Amino acid sequence: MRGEVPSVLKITDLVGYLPLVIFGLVLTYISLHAPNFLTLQSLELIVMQSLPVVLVCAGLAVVVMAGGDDVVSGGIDLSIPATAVLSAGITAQMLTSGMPLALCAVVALAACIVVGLSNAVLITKIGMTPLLTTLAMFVAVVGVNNVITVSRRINVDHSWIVALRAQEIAGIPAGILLVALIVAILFFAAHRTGWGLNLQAAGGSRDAAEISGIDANRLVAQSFVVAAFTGFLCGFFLLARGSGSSPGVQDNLMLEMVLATFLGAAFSPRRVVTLWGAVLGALLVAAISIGFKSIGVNVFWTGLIKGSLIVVVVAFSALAQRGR
Amino acid sequence: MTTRANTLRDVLLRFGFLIVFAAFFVLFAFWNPVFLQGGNLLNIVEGSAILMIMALGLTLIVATGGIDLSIGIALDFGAAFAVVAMSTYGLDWFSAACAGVIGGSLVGIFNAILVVGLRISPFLATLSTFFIGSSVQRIFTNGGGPISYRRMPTEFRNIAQGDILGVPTEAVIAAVLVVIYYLLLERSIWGRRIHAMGMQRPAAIVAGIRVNRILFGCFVFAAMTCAVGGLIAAANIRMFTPLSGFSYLLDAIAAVFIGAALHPRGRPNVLGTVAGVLFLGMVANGLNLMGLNFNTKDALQGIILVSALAFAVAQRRARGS
Amino acid sequence: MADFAVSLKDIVKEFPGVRALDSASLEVKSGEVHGLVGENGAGKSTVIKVLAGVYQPEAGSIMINGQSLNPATPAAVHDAGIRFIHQELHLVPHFTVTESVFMGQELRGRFGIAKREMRRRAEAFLRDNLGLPLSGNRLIRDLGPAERKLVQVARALIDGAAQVVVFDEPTAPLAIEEVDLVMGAIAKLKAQGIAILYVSHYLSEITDICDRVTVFRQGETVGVFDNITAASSAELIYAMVGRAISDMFPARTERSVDTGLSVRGLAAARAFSDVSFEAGRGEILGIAGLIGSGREELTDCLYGLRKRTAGTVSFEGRSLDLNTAAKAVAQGVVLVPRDRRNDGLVLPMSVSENATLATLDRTSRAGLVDAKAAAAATESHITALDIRPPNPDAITRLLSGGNQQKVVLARWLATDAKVFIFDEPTVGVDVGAKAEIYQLIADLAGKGASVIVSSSDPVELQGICDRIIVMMRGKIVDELRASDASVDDLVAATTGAASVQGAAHAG
Amino acid sequence: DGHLSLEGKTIGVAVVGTQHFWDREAFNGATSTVESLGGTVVPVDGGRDNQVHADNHDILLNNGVDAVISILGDGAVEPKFEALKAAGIPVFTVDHPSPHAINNTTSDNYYMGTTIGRYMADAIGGEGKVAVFNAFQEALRICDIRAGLWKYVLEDYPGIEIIQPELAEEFANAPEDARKKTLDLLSQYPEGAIDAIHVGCWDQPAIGVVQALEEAGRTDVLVTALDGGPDTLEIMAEEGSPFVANVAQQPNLIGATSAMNVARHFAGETLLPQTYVDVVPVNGRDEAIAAYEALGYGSLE
Ligand SMILES: Nc1ncnc2c1ncn2[C@@H]1O[C@H](COP(=O)(O)OP(=O)(O)OP(=O)(O)O)[C@@H](O)[C@H]1O
Ligand SMILES: Nc1ncnc2c1ncn2[C@@H]1O[C@H](COP(=O)(O)OP(=O)(O)OP(=O)(O)O)[C@@H](O)[C@H]1O
Ligand SMILES: [Mg+2]
Ligand SMILES: [Mg+2]
Repeated sequence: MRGEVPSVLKITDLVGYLPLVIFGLVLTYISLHAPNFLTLQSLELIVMQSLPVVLVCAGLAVVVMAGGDDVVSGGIDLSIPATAVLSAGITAQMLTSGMPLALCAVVALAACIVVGLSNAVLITKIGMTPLLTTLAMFVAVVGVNNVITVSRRINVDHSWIVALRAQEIAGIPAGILLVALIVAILFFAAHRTGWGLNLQAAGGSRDAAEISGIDANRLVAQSFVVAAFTGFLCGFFLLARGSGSSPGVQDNLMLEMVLATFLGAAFSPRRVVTLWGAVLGALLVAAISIGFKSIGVNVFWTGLIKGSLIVVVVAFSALAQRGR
Repeated sequence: MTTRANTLRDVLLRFGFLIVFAAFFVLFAFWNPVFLQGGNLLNIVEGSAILMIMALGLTLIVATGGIDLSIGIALDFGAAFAVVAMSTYGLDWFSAACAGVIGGSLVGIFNAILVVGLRISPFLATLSTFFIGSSVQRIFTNGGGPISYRRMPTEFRNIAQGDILGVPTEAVIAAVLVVIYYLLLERSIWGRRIHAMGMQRPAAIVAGIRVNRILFGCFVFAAMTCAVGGLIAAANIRMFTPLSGFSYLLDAIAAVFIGAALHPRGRPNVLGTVAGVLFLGMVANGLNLMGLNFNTKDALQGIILVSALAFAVAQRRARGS
Repeated sequence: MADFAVSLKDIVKEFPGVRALDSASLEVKSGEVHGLVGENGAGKSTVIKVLAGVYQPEAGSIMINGQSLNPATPAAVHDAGIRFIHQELHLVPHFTVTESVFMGQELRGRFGIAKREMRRRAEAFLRDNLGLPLSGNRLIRDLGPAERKLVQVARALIDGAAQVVVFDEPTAPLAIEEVDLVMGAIAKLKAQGIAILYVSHYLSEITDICDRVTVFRQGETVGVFDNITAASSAELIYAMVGRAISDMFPARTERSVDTGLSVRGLAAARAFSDVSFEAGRGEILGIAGLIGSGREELTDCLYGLRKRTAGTVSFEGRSLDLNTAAKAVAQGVVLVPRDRRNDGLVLPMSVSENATLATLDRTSRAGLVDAKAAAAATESHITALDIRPPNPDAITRLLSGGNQQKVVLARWLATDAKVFIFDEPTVGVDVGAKAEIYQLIADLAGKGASVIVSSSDPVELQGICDRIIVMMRGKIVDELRASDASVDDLVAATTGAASVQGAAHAG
Repeated sequence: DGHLSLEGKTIGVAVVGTQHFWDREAFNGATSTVESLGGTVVPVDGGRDNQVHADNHDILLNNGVDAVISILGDGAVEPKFEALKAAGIPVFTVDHPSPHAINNTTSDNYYMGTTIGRYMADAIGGEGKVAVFNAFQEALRICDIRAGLWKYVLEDYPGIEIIQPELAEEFANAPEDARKKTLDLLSQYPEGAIDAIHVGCWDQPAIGVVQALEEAGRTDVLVTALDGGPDTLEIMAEEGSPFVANVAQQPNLIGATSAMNVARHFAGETLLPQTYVDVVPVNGRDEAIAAYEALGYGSLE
């Protein structure tokens, strides 16, 4: 009997879209007050500014999918922003000493993968909790990066890096196209392949996955390497955005990444962290921040607004969940 | 031969963290004899006091099965309320201290409302509190400028700078809180309930434990504790520095989880947290005395943190099996 | 010589300090339904894990289809066509039915996974092979327990290579009408020539569907029974526990019944409404009802786990405030929950810690736990309830189902509770422990408590209760005196057959 | 300058952060002056993240402001300046020399560095050991100037030795962090082994340094720093304070001057690339008391 009822849209389903509706209302309010906000140019600005966050969010989403969304005991990788900064730092440092970009990229990639593998080994072999491991890794990697760059800003004007920021292809910035491609590949891998489904199974219920012959540990390990890889890519977008590597970028990046990814779960009908949810979260958070700045909201208030938005969105999301 | 290798590995794993702790102690002592001097050891203890207090508060929250990213905000509020009470309202030192603790409790109450009332996960709830609390401080201080009060009463300054029988007051305060927290979390009936709830909430509810009330109480008590840290911070430098509490968060999390890793069942616990805090304090101090370039020092500190944690966890697992 | 699909001979498996299996043998013929029974801790789950290749035995041989497997690895066992339906519902709550059925064995399409094809096959398999029409897009968390169980079965069998399917207590979480769903599915599998190894504590199920039965006791095979009929129960019980359990249920004694719990017009949104009944002191009141009848919600509501929208509850005329579990406990109302692993016990805690959890203030001084007093209190319960192992520091996660249930009971016996609500008190509990628990329930009533037993097992209700109320679609539809009604009457009332009959009579 | 006006103009003011007194005052000076000249302000704050600060310029560009005042920041802002310039929006900087800016208004950092070097050397009698908090020399141009010239002056004093390694202060919790690091330092350098502690680019850590000296009961170590915010001037003004020299800036005036420069630009005046705003050298307690009043922070009795 249960199986045959055609699914009709219920009130409770509508409640499920409330988080998006709230964001929609806020953005509408902003565009009413900032005439320039709804232009293509500002849309491009929002996307351009969020590219690094989008990349690390995608990485974090993969880790959360594989490890489960309990922040304390499940999957989380706080070290991705540090990896990104390391990637940027190594590349910038090597570029200034005149090495070719390809070589810089290879070395940076190797370093990032070492970080990802270390996370993977500490978590799956030694059994440390991801929150703790990646937090400590964050501190260590930032420390190493500071040794490499001597904590200074390094300007980078390599034409390829500049192209990530300035080049356009068919009127669309190349950076956006590239990130879209990367996200699409990750999306395909995580949501449209057996590997991805197994990854989600491992995070959804580790027991269930293992009973089904899925090697959950292996997938968790792989997710950390994927995350480190997104960190590596993000490093180049950091270089492009900041036209060089600056110390201290990682802290803000980490907060934004966590905020956007877990907020993204509120947008998913299943209320779980998904790749597209994380990406949407990153874009919406950027849109809101930029929007509030555009209408001249006192800068001291932005944190309060951000915090309250999380509360409202997440509380409504919890409400929708309970209403089921 | 394999057996000998095995026993060595066994020993290493069994006493891993203790060995790491001792090894660093010896290393630091050899590197710079100053490390072992009474004054320096006292520095470590005194310098760890605020972190110890913050980590205690966090231990309580982690024991309930949650996390608190806003402990720094509670510290800031504690310091701000106390300094403003004295500088703007001219309250005496004791009332000011009480005002600070009450200020901290506001943060706890806010967290509790989000977590208990609105059922937002502690991670996201306290992240919001962090954003909101930071913003409130910036609004209040017109952007985040410190509020200095050089002429604060000596009694208040003594919270951080005095000593009781030769022991720095802040260390005494931290020690008293350690004892209180130990009794509360490891020996009292409330501690039993908190642990039950942290391990398996539905079962605790069915057992008739007032989980909401306990959770509420824990958030408020933890925040009040961190506000005491704020009092010490304010007394230390005779001013309130907005947004300064955040710098303790990562270390506090590390200390609590090192402590949990040392526990046979992986639970957050007071004595483990104490060990974690002292370890972090010792490493920071020891590296400072090694005369390394500061970038190298930071990197080493991070790497030591990762390795120490790995040892602590490996040790628990070796014991468990 | 391949007439045995599975043949385990003289298996020995030791854990530190325990010999879980000691010359255990188990042989399943091709195409038969083979039962495996034994007390809690007899070694059933262990032998299954040995067969699955999860544990490597110290001694013994494993043959599958006449081929020796040495060592048996999970992959080799899987390749040999053996599938396991584990007791726990190992599913991802936010996955769809399709995703769950194909978990770990996704079909590839031209572009990523073949979503449509997987969905079509999953739905077809569930409908045709298991008799369950179910949309492949439903989320697991929206399904009932039986549907979930069948999704588990579908996952094990969808590749069509299964020759032997092992079920470990598949019906434990199910209501009767759902049990039929699973039984029906098993019958269909058997008809396809698939052999089945069936582990259960429900002897009636065993005697209903099994061709042969193996009995374990303390890690040993103590008997293999052919020609199983409904009358085989007594034999099986004797083999399992080493003694005859002449009467599972305590003798019915006349107890004096005083005014006790009184429920008036109770209602909870979207669950039940207008529920009124009495459970006097010294009385055992049964609540019968199918899944979805409102029975589970009613016990939850009485215990403050679910919000009530109308009605009052009183005890001895004084009204009770039962808005939270804590308030219920404080007023002497306690619940032994159906899901003891989640709700009953804090599994990582010890027996002593669990047993004293509700009475901490009594074993404490100045707010501090008095370890000696707690241990002493626990010791006395361990002795009184015969909890095994008799060690107050044992971690409850490692206890068997029956002993875990006793620890929950010990906790409540330590309070001055006057109203005891039992929700599915004997799920997953072996016959011996079952009888002990029934005796305890009767003793509680004898001491003047109001006892409510909510159960999906009609035999249990009929055997232990004085009166039984029957719920259907959120209402009380019938009330039976156990002494006058048979189990069949009760089943009829629960499934609605009675009212149809009644209507026919009236018409 | 009574003729200057920003009537009808929208001016974007981007500041790297507002936690620090200097940043905040420069920001307040710029915004209040723009408003008093009749202009509208679009403020953006980088929250002390140079990257966020740089990105904020995009928002100003998008908002179509008439001019931008950019306060502090690192190289990450350069491409943003370029874009603004390309869109015809003039950029004015504060304490950040840039080829893309019309004008940079700043203190004379060269003078600050050399002055504090001389004052410190004099205070310790031309010889001794000094420790320096110097985390930002590599990271920020202005800090490189200040700390670099301080070192350059000290080259004339062969008897002065800079203790290696240099110390690194933190930005977030600077006074408390510096306090702890100083305590560690003092236990390593007992009485007589160290003569001064200098903060290379600003003054917040000096608060903690003074505190640590007091706690350790050390009267043999002197303290010097730069910026001269009200809180450090107050410390200098205390009886027997070890904090002996400072160079105070006028951040509010700097911000205001930058805003005036915007108005001058729109009035068709030609601006020089750099506008220097006077600094106030503060040598000793009496000068501290005087500077505190002169800079309008109130009075210290
Ligand atoms: N992992 C283990 N470690 C140690 N001892 C174990 C382990 N698993 C099982 N045992 C022991 O083996 C014995 C048999 O356990 P098993 O799980 O096979 O019982 P069972 O027949 O399945 O019981 P139940 O009916 O409760 O499921 C138990 O008494 C237990 O002491
Ligand atoms: N790690 C372990 N150490 C010791 N004994 C264990 C361990 N794991 C399981 N057991 C034992 O195995 C037996 C059955 O375990 P299992 O988890 O299968 O039981 P259960 O699920 O509680 O019971 P049932 O299957 O009847 O519901 C128990 O008697 C328990 O004591
Ligand atoms: Mg002190
Ligand atoms: Mg079992």
